[in-house]
Amino acid sequence: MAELTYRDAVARGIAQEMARDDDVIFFGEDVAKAGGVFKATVGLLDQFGPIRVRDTPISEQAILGAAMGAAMTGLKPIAEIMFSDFLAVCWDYVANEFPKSRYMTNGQVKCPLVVRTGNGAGSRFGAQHSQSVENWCMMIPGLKVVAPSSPADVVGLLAAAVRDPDPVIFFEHKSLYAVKGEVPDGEIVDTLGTAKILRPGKDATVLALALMVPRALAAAETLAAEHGIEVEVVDVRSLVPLDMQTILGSVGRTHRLFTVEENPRLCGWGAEIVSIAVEEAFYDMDGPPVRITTPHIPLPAADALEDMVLPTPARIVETIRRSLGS
Amino acid sequence: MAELTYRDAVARGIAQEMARDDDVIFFGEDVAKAGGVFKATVGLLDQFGPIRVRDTPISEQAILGAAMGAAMTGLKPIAEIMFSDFLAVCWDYVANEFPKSRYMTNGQVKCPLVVRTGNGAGSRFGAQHSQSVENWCMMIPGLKVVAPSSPADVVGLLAAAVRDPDPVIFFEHKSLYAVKGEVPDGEIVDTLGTAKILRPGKDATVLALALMVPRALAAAETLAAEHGIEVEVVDVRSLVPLDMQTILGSVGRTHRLFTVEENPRLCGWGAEIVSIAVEEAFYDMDGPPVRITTPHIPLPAADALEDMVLPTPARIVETIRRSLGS
Amino acid sequence: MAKKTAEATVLDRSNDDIGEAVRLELYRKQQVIRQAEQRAYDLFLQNLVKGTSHLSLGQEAIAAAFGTAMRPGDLSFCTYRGHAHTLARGVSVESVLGELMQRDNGLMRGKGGSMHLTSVEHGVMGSYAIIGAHLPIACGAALTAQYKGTGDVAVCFFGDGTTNIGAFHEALNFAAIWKLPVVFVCENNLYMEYTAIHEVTAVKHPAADRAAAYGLERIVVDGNDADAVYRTAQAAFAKARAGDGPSLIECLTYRHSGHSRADPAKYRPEGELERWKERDPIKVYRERLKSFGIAESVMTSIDQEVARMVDAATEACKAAPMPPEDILFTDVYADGGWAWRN
Amino acid sequence: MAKKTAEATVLDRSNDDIGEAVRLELYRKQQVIRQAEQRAYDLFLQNLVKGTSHLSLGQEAIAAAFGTAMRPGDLSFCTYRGHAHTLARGVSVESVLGELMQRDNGLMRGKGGSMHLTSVEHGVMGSYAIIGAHLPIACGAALTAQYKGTGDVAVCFFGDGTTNIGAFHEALNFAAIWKLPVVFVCENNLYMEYTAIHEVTAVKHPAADRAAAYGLERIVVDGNDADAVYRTAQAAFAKARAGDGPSLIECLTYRHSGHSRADPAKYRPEGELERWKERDPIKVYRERLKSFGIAESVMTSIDQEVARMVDAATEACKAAPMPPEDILFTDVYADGGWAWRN
Ligand SMILES: Cc1ncc(C[n+]2csc(CCOP(=O)(O)OP(=O)(O)O)c2C)c(N)n1
Ligand SMILES: Cc1ncc(C[n+]2csc(CCOP(=O)(O)OP(=O)(O)O)c2C)c(N)n1
Ligand SMILES: [Mg+2]
Ligand SMILES: [Mg+2]
Repeated sequence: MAELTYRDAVARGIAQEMARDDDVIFFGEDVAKAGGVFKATVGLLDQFGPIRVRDTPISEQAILGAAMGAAMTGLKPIAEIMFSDFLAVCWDYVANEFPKSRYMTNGQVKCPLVVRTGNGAGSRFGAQHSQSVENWCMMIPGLKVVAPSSPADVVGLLAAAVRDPDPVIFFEHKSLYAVKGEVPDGEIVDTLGTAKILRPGKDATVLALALMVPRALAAAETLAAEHGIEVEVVDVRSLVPLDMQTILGSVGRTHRLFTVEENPRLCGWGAEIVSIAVEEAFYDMDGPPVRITTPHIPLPAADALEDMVLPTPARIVETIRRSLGS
Repeated sequence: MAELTYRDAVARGIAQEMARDDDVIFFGEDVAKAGGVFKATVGLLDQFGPIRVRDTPISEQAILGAAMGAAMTGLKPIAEIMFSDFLAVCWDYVANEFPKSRYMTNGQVKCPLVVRTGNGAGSRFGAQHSQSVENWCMMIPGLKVVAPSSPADVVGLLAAAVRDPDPVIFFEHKSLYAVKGEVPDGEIVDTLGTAKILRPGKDATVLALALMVPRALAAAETLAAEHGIEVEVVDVRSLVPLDMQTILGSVGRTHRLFTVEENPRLCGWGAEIVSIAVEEAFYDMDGPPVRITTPHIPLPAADALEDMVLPTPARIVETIRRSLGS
Repeated sequence: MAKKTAEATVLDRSNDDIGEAVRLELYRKQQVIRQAEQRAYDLFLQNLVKGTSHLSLGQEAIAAAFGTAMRPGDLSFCTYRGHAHTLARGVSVESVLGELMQRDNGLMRGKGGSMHLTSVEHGVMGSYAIIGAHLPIACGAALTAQYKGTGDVAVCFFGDGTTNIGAFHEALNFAAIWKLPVVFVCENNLYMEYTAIHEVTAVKHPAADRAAAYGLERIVVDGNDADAVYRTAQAAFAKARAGDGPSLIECLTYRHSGHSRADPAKYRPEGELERWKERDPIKVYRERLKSFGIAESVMTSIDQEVARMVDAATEACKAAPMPPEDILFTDVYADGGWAWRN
Repeated sequence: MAKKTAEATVLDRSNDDIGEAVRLELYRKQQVIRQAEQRAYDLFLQNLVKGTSHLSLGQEAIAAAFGTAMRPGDLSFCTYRGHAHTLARGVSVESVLGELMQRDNGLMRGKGGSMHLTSVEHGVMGSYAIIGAHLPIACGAALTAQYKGTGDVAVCFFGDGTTNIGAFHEALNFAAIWKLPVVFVCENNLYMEYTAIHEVTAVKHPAADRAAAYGLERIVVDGNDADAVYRTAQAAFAKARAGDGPSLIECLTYRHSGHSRADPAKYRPEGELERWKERDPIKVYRERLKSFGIAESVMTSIDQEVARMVDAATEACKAAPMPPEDILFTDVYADGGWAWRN
């Protein structure tokens, strides 16, 4: 057991897989010599050499297209898109190429690749470098979508993503890179499509992802300590595949559902899960499911402003307390 | 009153606005000399000349970027992206540039433009030329998103979009281009953000958009005639702004909500509206809201297969009938 | 190389770099493409071809020459106008026509449609319908070949109009800096869909005039001359296999039909089609073979053999069932299914 | 043009194409940029600059020269590294520093941040943080100028690394075919973020060696020489205003600091920074002015005046409040608000 930052967990996860399988290669902008702009890939060039770990030009379409072509022909590429906002300049690959090639070819073409990308707010970078865009990917049939909240999950889910035979978009939260956590020694391989109940509770189910997980946990502490409300906090971890069994199981016990989303309000994963839950568990619910989200606005840059828009523990506490009428 | 195809309504709407305002210009691939691949812009070059109606290279980023720059500086461009699937190759403009520029600049920059695009399935074109991607746009704060279902709505909503001071993504359904409808004579200007109750009913509210509107209406006829179920059919028309008053008003009367979506299942407008409706009208609902969607798969090309996946009147009837227990 | 003589009738065949066997193969491939595509057009008129389709009538020499110059292991990346390049790798006419007819015997059982023909077993790694998307993808396939040291080459076909999209630029630079074994083949048929390429392009030769922007040689070849294309392909493949990186080849040609089945091609100036038809690649090549002393009867028997094959394929397709419902939900994911939740 | 003499001390100023007034303006603008950016760096060390910031230390001559050559009505399109170009159009140091400090007195009251500096009243139509996005946008602004016949020019600044993204290619071709009055200015500072441009680019001059791909003239200029850049800008503007279309200008320069505040720039080979500092554009230009016979005291008084202005701006920013909560929900839409539903 070692204490590792989320940032170092990324490098460890990649290194674990590259050491295991020569077909794993890794490339992106400034990822090799410089170890990445978030310093999440430091040391990989030294360990695996310049053929397997490569710096690219600023050509996101070439990066993802090349990753796809390599994946189709027998390699297992990991490609970095520096900020998830930049998925917009190579969206055709994510939306139209990776996820449709296997289906359109009736199973002939495979696409086992991982796109790692820095997601989320908190760095005061403004509207084009702070978005949470995991819902862009969840919308697209044929992708898998993962967003870990802890260093241990980073290693395990990244390994699972690399070993997965389908295209996986792997969202690393920029504001979690510096966070530390215990990571078991040795090889770690987690399972995609599994949510985790991080805190049991009987009064309501609270779903969260990535940076919202520690905030939901903090809110749960306050709710218990100050309001006698015991919420069950579920780290969704994987949007596709989606672990609805764990989620519906929890709602079946608590009869109330809250989602805590960093993405802007419309058409997020919260809307999807709420819609599934009401369709399948309507009569189990004691009250309306409530989504706690960032408001539907572009993100402001200023620290004073940015801090006001993301869901905070205080806002989570307040929303849940009021909705439960206590 | 004249009978017009949906296709001709597009040209009429553009012509109406270009005749009114010299600042309106129009460009896209093959739109001028050839009148568009869907023949929806025939005659505009002759009427307005080669300075205002222009063919572009296959450069979607240049098309949308140029539209934005022109909009910022005083023109009112209408740009065509031939198939809505191709929004993926210029997604940065739609997701990161148009919708954020005003906010980021604290109101200094304006972006009054319209992107017209051919959306939806039914032409047996396969997975990269048949998608319904209106939800891609609904997700993004700062855009407006419109999808008319009739020739009269095409003219009126297109005019409203051109006059709107914000960026509007205007989804024309490819399978509606040949459909005819009555269109009033003279200038028509509709209002964005208004849903339309096309058929009143007391037993359930059925929301539909674009090609799903005629299908929902057909289903409503069958439900009434064969099952004695009277559903209220609402054409949502505009996803942003979203006319929740009309929708919630209807649900308040019928106590049941169904959505009929062509887009794949996850994170569509149906999920958003259901989530809003349950949060705000939970205790008004007599049963779970149900989404009727295309399954979450890429679209197959074959006619035999494509016909099986989009919601059909029969599937709508069956789902509603079962859900209402009759 | 054939010696130029005034008579041009008797040539020293043994001395030719291409040779009779390969020439007959080049001829046959062009015939297969021509006849299969003409059949696709007829079937469309009978309402048996669904969706869209994009023919290469008039452009056959390019696909045939590259298909002939490629070796097993080399990989093809095609566009929606990809019947020709798919057939040129030996994929059966039946499976191509079946896909166009959206039948269960189609290459992808109707799931992909005419714009996405793919036959991995023949090295046809897909046909791509979003302009430019496959240029970077071909780079990736070339990267695998380079990484594994297979000596294989990725060949990426596209049109003149495609040179103006961003992915073209990114792919060319990417391939050049990593010296990837990829050959980019621009079929300049003078038009994008309905717009003439010169109206929307800043240079005369949309591909060749940009080669220098990627440190590459400027290559323009007569795309209606299968021999010329074949020789150019061989040189590019040799370069790629030697580790000397990519090539960008502009082939000048012309499509005889409209852009797609929906297009009557009225935008063409009068006489243009007729002028190009005089240089019909198959006509040109038949004359060439004759000038090399190959008997007319040899070509005629190839023509007939191909006709019989295309007829048989047509009948098989007409008899083939529609794809069954159960394949709708297969192969979204690698586990064979489409489940996105538990 | 200044006559070259062996002594280079006494020159015929009256005969010079630039003239003393403009030269002093060029000097002053470079000083404003230098001092404001150095202050931004100091404030960052004091933890008063939030988020990221990208300095142009060492690259000032380019922004200063273009800013001086532009006339009211001309429009600037900048990048995240856009403080310099924004200041060069006359935007106040206070409003720029205020935005970097994310205060209510910032150009956009903190809503945009350092990467999005915009002052429409000064013709600064935005700073864009997604590489390449603003090249097509600048084309659109040029289209308006062309359509309205204003004679205005759009000027679009970007870096060497930006030449490898698709939007660059699309914009250049688009501008060329429509002969748009847009001037593309590539500041080649040898690096993208941390990667040397030559490692990822197929040609030596990432912009200039590609000009021919768009039918444009190859232009490379010493970006550390404000006079050279000024003359090149004027020629390009004249061409654009005459209706003769776009230019692509590659300015050779070097950034003295890291890519952004997070970057200590350890990837640079030893001695490289020092060599470039010898050619510091401000140092070079001060010498130039002296060689034209302008007294040192003139420059010193400019330096001091700028220093006082930057000090005052700093104090104003430190005293400025944080932006208030209510602006969070303004200006998403043109109605002033953010309502997406009724
Ligand atoms: C990104 C994108 N934009 C537009 C289209 C529509 N489209 C299909 S084919 C075509 C013309 C392509 O021209 P060219 O590259 O010359 O190829 P050709 O069809 O002549 O073989 C266009 C514009 C598309 N499929 N993808
Ligand atoms: C599409 C996109 N990819 C990557 C980045 C991250 N990024 C920001 S600046 C930069 C380097 C740009 O280099 P260059 O164009 O030379 O400009 P410079 O910073 O040297 O002025 C990169 C890669 C981005 N902002 N947008
Ligand atoms: Mg063409
Ligand atoms: Mg640079």
